[in-house]
Amino acid sequence: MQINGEFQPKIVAFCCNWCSYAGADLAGNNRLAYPENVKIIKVPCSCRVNPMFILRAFQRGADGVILCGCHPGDCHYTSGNYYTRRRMALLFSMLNYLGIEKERTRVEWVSAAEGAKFAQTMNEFTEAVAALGENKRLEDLRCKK
Amino acid sequence: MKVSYFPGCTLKTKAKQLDKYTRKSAEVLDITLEEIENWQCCGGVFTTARDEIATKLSSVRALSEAAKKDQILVSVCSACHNVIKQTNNAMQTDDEFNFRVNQYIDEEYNGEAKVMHFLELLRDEVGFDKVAEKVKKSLEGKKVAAYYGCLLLRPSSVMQMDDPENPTIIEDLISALGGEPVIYPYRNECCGGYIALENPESAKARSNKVTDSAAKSGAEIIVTACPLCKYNLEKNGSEIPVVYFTELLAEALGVKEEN
Amino acid sequence: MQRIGVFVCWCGSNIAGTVDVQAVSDALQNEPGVVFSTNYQYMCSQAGQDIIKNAIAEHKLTGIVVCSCSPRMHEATFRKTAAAAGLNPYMVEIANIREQCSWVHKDMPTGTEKAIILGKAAVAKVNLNAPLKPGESPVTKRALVIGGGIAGIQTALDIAEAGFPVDIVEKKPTIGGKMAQLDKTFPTLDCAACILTPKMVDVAQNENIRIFSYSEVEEVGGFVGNFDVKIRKKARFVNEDICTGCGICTEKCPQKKVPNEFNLGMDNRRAIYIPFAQAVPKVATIDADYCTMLKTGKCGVCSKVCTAGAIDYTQKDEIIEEKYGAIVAATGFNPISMDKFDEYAYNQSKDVITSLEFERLTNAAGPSAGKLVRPSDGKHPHTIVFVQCVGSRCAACAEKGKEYCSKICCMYTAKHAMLTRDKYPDTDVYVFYIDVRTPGKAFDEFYRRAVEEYGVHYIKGMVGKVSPEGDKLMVQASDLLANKQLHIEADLVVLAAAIEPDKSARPLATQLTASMDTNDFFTEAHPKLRPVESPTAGVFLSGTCQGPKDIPETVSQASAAAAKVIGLLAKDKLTGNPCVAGSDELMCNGCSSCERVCPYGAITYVDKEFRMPDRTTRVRRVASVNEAVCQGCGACTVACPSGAMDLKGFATKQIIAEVDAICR
Amino acid sequence: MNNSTENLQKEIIRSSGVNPKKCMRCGKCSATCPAYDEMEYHPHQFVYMVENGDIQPLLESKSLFQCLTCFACIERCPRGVEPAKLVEAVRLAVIRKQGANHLKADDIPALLDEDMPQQAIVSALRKYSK
Repeated sequence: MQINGEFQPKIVAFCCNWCSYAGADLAGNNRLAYPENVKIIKVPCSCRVNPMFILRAFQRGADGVILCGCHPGDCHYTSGNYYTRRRMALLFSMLNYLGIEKERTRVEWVSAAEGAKFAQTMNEFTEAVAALGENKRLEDLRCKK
Repeated sequence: MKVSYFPGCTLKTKAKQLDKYTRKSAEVLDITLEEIENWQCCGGVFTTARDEIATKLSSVRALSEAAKKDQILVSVCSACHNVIKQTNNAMQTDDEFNFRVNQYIDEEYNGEAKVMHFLELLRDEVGFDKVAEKVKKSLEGKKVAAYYGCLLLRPSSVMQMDDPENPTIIEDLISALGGEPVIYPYRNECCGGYIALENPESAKARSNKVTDSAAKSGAEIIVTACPLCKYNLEKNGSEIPVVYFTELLAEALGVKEEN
Repeated sequence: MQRIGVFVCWCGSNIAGTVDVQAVSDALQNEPGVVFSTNYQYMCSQAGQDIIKNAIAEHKLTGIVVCSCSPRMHEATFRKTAAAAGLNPYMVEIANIREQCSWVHKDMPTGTEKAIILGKAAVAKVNLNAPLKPGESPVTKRALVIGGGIAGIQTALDIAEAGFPVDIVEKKPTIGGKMAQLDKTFPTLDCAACILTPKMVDVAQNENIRIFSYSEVEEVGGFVGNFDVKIRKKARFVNEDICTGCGICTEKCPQKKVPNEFNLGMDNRRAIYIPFAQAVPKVATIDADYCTMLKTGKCGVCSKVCTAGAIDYTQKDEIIEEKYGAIVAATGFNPISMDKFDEYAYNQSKDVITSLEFERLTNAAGPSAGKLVRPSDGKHPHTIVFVQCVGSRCAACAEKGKEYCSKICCMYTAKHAMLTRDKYPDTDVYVFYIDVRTPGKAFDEFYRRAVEEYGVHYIKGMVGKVSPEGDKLMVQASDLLANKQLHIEADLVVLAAAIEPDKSARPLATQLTASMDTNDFFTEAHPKLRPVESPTAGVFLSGTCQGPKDIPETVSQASAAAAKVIGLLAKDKLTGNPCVAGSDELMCNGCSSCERVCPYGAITYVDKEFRMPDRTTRVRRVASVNEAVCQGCGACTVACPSGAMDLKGFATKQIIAEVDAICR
Repeated sequence: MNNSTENLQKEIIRSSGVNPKKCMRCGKCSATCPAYDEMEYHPHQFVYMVENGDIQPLLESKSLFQCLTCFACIERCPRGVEPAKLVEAVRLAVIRKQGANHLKADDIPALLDEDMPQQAIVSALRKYSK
């Protein structure tokens, strides 16, 4: 999306309910700014994120997708984030093969105490995605207005 | 090890020993000091104002030279080191300053050079343990007071040499040379610096505090890295001899010429 | 098709300051399914909730979207509102336009635009919501208190008093915490031991309380009402049940050179020790780092002198597993290290001490038996300089110290100064202060007494440098009111070091999935209205682990936390989470993928008879979810190759609808 | 504050990079200053007066030339205010004016002795002249 001639990436962030969503709230409580490009979808656990959701996001015009979960070992559901890590490693390398640069996808561990890390991660990720420009690889032209 | 060397103007005139013994010691320690070509005076003090550009350009040129050769920029005079390191930091952290400086120099420079004081070079690159191995004439039994003054340590967020309030780098060197370091509270307080020119009384008051403090702690000799510190302490009647640390280093390494 | 109502909250100016709430409610009005859209100043207020209730009735709403603060804040509120109006509470979705929008974005156009998109995503989700009914879970009627200082002690006593069993886990060999180290307490000057040790005895004697001393929490699992905790009981090489606390071993042990942490290293203890006379439990502990027997296998003196035979060099760490309904964090504080403040020469002179060290020096059970003497030479100090705010109130850019006010220093310094002048009238006492902060009952009167009756010199200004010279400490300071630089020849300098949360708090917070602020203090569920609860259900906060506070405040908070725990434990059942997995049996092919990823073993397989299109029946193996065991993580939904497994409340269709709405 | 004072205040804050509002009035800068007794306005007063726009007295003060730039106040300030940078900025506001050099090259020979290192002369010129 272009706003005032400047590319504004669309970024979908999946945040687990226990750590990362709380971390995002903490960033808000501490008024730690990050780009408005980031829109958060709450999931109970990062392992709820089906690769299909990520494909769907890129298909619908997202420029970057980031998954945030509890730190390894701290998953509220004991092991969910390990599934995430393995699933996404596979998915992201496949996406990279398809031409969706690996900088457009990311898994990050953000605890409920890490508001600052959340904001910083989102700043960095948005910057990295913005630098790549618009994602057109998977985009479904039928979704274009 | 090859490093770029910025001696500074005082080392070419009133502080020749500081330079001489640095070079002699470096030789023993397998450090090659490549003097920066056509270096110019650093200015003696770092003007903290962000809009002061011209006076910092000589430092930037020296830095840029060292960066081009991918060498560490080493100086031994406290003042030169302070000015160069603070200038480099400003080039790294102050975008506005960086931009304006780059309008004046040929090749773009953004603070890439690594700046070290000779002391840091000995500690971090050579290692005091290696220095100790090369000691020929131990300073055994000699009570040595390290005088840091201000410029080596402060501002610590930029200089990052040592704990600004309880430094150990010179003391550790003294120990490595076999001497007995003397800790005294005024070792990191100002000698009066350039105020000696205009208000010698003020400089006298500052310097006397330092030398009295060192004397009370039982020091037999004071070492410093700064020509102006040495001048102020001596001029204002220090009872204890004040020498450059490199002189003591050269003595311990057995390369000091007997007068 | 749903009939959705959208309710946009201003949150005063918290949201409305950065988000054009009218524009948001107008924009969402046109979303599919939305039949009503409005905005209001405070949706969570009674009036705001009434708007929602009335709209449900008037517009026959089947779904609700509230654009407001985080669901962690008020989702429960709005679900209750919906339920009160006869709507299934799970037909409510929150669009978080405060924490994740108005508070992190600066200008109105971007904030508004994002809020609209978040609202659209929530509407898209609600369109696919289905009514859910939660299950129930039992409550384990036992509480865990982590930390055995005055906060943990008070919380445990109050919970036990209400009839519930409590376990205290304390990492040190004894409970008592920092208060046990203090001499007198402000503003009444009662002796700390006199008011604390009876409480410690109460704890020891209370049948409902178990103390796990020299123990640490190893692992926390489960959830509110049903926590599974593993506690590591560290080997103390003394059998607690047999040891009588006679102390003979602590006198005979030949290893005498162990810094005594209870006296902050100002004297030594033995390798086998009881921290102090009134320790609870009063049993000895062997310090494995120093014990010659444990290190070299040669010694065994303590074992020989122990008539009870309590010494056991082979003791191993023990893991205790226990279930708890509630957990209270009471991990306390420590003074910060003075390493970065050596302009005060703390590391250069023994006679520069912290206030906690001063407490030990003036305590009758301390290293000098209560005589105020200089640690360096044991002489009586005639001039004492107190420096306040050492490491407190430092700007982040100063790269040292803490940004907050440590709150207790003004009062304890006034206490130290007053007590010194009272006991040793020949002593000159100077206090350097930036501000004297004494809000509290009888606090300012106390400080004024120190000045007016005891003649303590309070000087507005700061100490710049302390120079040890000979046996004196030259203090260079500013007197801002006299506009002078002072040079005081002092014998003792006391630094009011800032306090910080105990280092064990951060790893504990991670285990508890509780939030912390940037200073490592636990965050409360609401800073004003839920000050003793953590945002994580079932985890409560007691004492200085939540923020700096003095003893009266700590005890009040400890009792408040206990009240919250009692309220929780008094319930027989907690309403569970209805957002659990469920399998579409017609799509399930019985492959077992979901069973293998389920961390709770909630999925089993059953053989079920299905009618085929040709009217025959066939028995197929299909997955079946135990809803009471399922915690709703969703791992199975992704593992399922046929897409049969879905998660209620976070259904695949719902999340895809959100993705679509955001990317639209 | 009139317009020119306000502009001067802005200029001093800008060129020093110091935000005097961060000061919490603890006075540690003045407590640590080695040149305190030589000054009529002390480091903490520089901060307070610049914050309040009370700059004229500072411009006329001899304190400007007594600061040793030893960075002790910068090092020890708990709020990261860096008073010495303010002193420097005020001093520059004075000496950058035409003919306002505090130390003139012609004056120097009279101040020298034979041991005085070059460093002292260049430093003093940097501090006292443009």
